[in-house]
Amino acid sequence: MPRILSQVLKNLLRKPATVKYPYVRVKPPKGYRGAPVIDKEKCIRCWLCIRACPDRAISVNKETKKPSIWHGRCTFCGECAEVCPTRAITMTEDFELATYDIQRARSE
Amino acid sequence: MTFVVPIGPQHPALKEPEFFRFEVRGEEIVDVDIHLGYAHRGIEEAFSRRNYKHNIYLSERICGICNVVHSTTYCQAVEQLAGVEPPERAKYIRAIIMELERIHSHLLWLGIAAHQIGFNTLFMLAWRDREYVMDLREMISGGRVHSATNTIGGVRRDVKIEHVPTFLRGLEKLEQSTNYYINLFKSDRTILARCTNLGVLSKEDAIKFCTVGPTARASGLKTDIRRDDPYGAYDALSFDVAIERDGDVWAKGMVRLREILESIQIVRQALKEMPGGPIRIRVGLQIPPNETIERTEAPRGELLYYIRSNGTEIPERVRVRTPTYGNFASMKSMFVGGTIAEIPIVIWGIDPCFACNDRVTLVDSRTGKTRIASFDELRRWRK
Amino acid sequence: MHSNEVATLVKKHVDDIRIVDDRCLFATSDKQRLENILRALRVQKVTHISAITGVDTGNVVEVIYHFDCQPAELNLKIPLPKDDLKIPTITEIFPGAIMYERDLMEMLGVKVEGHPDPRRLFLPDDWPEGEYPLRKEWREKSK
Amino acid sequence: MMEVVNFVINSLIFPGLLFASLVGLLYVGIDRKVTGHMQHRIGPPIWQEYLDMGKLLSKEDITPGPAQSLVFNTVPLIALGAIVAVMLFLPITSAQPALTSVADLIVIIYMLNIPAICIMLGGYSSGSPFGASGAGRYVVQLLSYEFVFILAIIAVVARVGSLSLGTVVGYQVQQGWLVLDWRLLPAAIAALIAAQGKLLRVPFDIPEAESEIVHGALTEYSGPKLAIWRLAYDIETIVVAGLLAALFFGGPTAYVIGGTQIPGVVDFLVKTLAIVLFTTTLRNIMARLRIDQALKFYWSFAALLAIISLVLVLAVP
Repeated sequence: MPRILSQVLKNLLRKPATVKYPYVRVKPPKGYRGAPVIDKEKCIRCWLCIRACPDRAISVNKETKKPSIWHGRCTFCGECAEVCPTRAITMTEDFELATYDIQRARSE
Repeated sequence: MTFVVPIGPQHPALKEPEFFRFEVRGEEIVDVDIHLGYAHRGIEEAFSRRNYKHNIYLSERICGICNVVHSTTYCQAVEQLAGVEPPERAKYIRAIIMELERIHSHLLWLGIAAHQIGFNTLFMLAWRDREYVMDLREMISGGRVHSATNTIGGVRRDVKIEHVPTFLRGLEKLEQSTNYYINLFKSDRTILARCTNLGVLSKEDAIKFCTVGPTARASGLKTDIRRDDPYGAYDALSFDVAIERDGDVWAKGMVRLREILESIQIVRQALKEMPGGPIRIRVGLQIPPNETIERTEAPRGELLYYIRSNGTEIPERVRVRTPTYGNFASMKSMFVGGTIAEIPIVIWGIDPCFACNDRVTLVDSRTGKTRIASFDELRRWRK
Repeated sequence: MHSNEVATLVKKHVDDIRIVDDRCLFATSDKQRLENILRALRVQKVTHISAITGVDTGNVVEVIYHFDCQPAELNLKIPLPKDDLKIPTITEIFPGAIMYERDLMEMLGVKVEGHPDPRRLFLPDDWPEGEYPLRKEWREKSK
Repeated sequence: MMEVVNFVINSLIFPGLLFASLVGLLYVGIDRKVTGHMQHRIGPPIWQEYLDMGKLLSKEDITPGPAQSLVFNTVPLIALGAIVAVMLFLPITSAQPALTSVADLIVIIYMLNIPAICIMLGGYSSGSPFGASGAGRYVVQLLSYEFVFILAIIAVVARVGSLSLGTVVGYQVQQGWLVLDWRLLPAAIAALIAAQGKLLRVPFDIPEAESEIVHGALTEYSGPKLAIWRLAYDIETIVVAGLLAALFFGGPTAYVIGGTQIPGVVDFLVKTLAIVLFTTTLRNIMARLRIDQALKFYWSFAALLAIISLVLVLAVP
């Protein structure tokens, strides 16, 4: 008990270890695997990403004839970004992907 | 006269859905029965419908807490099937991430165990320190929980030289706080009152029921796959196997806490001795018919993968034996004779991971009437 | 025991032995000789069974016992033809196998004779009789 | 006429329902905030209890089918009423409480047990195994702490020679705080330990141990009824602290600092807050005991302290 008592009293005087999240943000480290985005200019339609995706989250957009990633299935493994020959897909640091409409959770 | 106390499928003592049926006489438990299967996802069958590469990510999804050790075991097994050897540096990186995972898993255990015995301060402090490990893992793998680092033939990300100082600082902090927890565990009267002499698993029972991991080690059984059947870089790394003799919840906790210290040493040693060179080699995924087993020491104990290939890109059969599954047979001998108040902490003593456990079957929407509704509901909800 | 020692121990009870390396070997036997092997292993202080795997290979269900012989892992295959899916229980000699045998029974329909607790383990209680989700037929049906 | 108006004001506004609930909710809010900081996190804002109360009150009132009964629905109100009534017997502004009787300590002891009994009734009538087992545990817990609590009070009574709380406070104004009397120090410690059990704080939160039996007797309560329970519990916090302050720590005293008259209620608030913070510290440095361990602890260690104190008071003049 004395051991934890001293720790508890010390904690009272220290700055808390937590932050008030929506107001204070902690930046993810470099190389964080957040939401993947597709640079349409760079895409050469090789469809390697579709083959590499373990979750079948990437499909072809019928209008633009370019791939689009559905975040509802994406597991953020980063295989598509790795396999893309032109580096058109990159993993961003964006992790706040909650949405009311799951169908619109897409990287076009 | 006995009556039945149901624990689960949803119960605050269980962090995952599982059903325990305790038969009690007064406060004393006379029998326990476990119903598994509330978190079935049909993973073993799903393995044989995806190719080897996609299966890496499926194996990571078996369990969130010990995902790296699952994918490492899977990748090592496939590498054995394909007859390739990953580069040395990749083995060391795998070892580092696996040990970080062990630290994080054991601190998580400590936090929830403290919560089960009503010691919320220790719960918060343990999870605060767990955050340091998560940050380290995030730094080297890009994900806090799912590392997605392993691939067949090596690893996908290198440990960069600029990461090393941050690593050593983080490990220093962890070592300090782990030592503090060990002292606390040894001296605090209320923890001792709640954890000693309950859920005792004798050494004979531990052997008889084939228990694995910290549960077996707390009963004085010196078993550790890292030492018995070294894989990856563990041949070259030196460490002690922490064992205790009492077999009660306290001993299980102590084994885990001491393992954290060992893991910190392993990570330090691996960082120092890590050779240079490539981190991955290319492996053709047309694997000739063969079969293999691979065993590793997950945070909860021995993890076994059996894979049979059939010449295509898709495995014929993947069998996963997770550590919790191996420990369930011994549960009865831990509970019988105890009291109801001990249930949560004794269940948590073996560090159960039900998601790990329930993965065998395939949920089909066409058989079994109750399934139809739930599956359709899921579908509707998804769209 | 290392692989060579395990191999000499079980040699006379098995049809075929494949030593992969110092710590892993595969052996094939049949269910009549299974108990002899178990007893031989038990005498040599092998107490740990890692898992039991069932593999459906078409007409035959292979039951694979994974024994941990410290450090070698003995994988003992028992092929069972599909018209006679019966195997004696090993829980008398290895009590730790109780869960694995229940799993084997419900997933592949192998009847483990003399099992002390032959209920379902993972599948729901209203799962239809005669449906075994890891069988080849079932996979065809559910496609 | 005046008396009736006075009584209504006393019971509804000060020191009754309004004052007690405002202060009680604030104290529990402070308790939660301090707990947060002790656990090295930020914790909820101090007014979190008000927000929780508002949320619970605005929710739909649901009574589960098996629990449909008069007992289940009325016990929260009875508990709240009893605990607010105790508030009237406590000296808050001066040594004189709002209501007096000849032996108000006995009334207080009785009234303080009514919420406990109500919780048990609610638990047993809720039709849930968790509620029943929580209520069962509560019975055992009541048996353990109540004896110690009463013994500690008897020690004080024997020292002062009166069963009236007003007299006890008046005695302390002349003779100094009773906790500073070496004969009564063990009784004070025993009473603090008993208060920890009475307020269901770790290590004695056994009847509502959430990892074992969900929320104990209150498992099936939700919405407004749960809000009333929470309110009763929060007021109980300040009532028990106020009782301890009056018994051992001199009660409310008015001071004059630098020419300004500081009313006794400020002293009351400071003392009760100090006692609440003491229990907060205790609950953050311990693990929950098992019910048998708690029983053993109360009947051996804590009861011994109280008995020693009583014997000393009687033997040493």
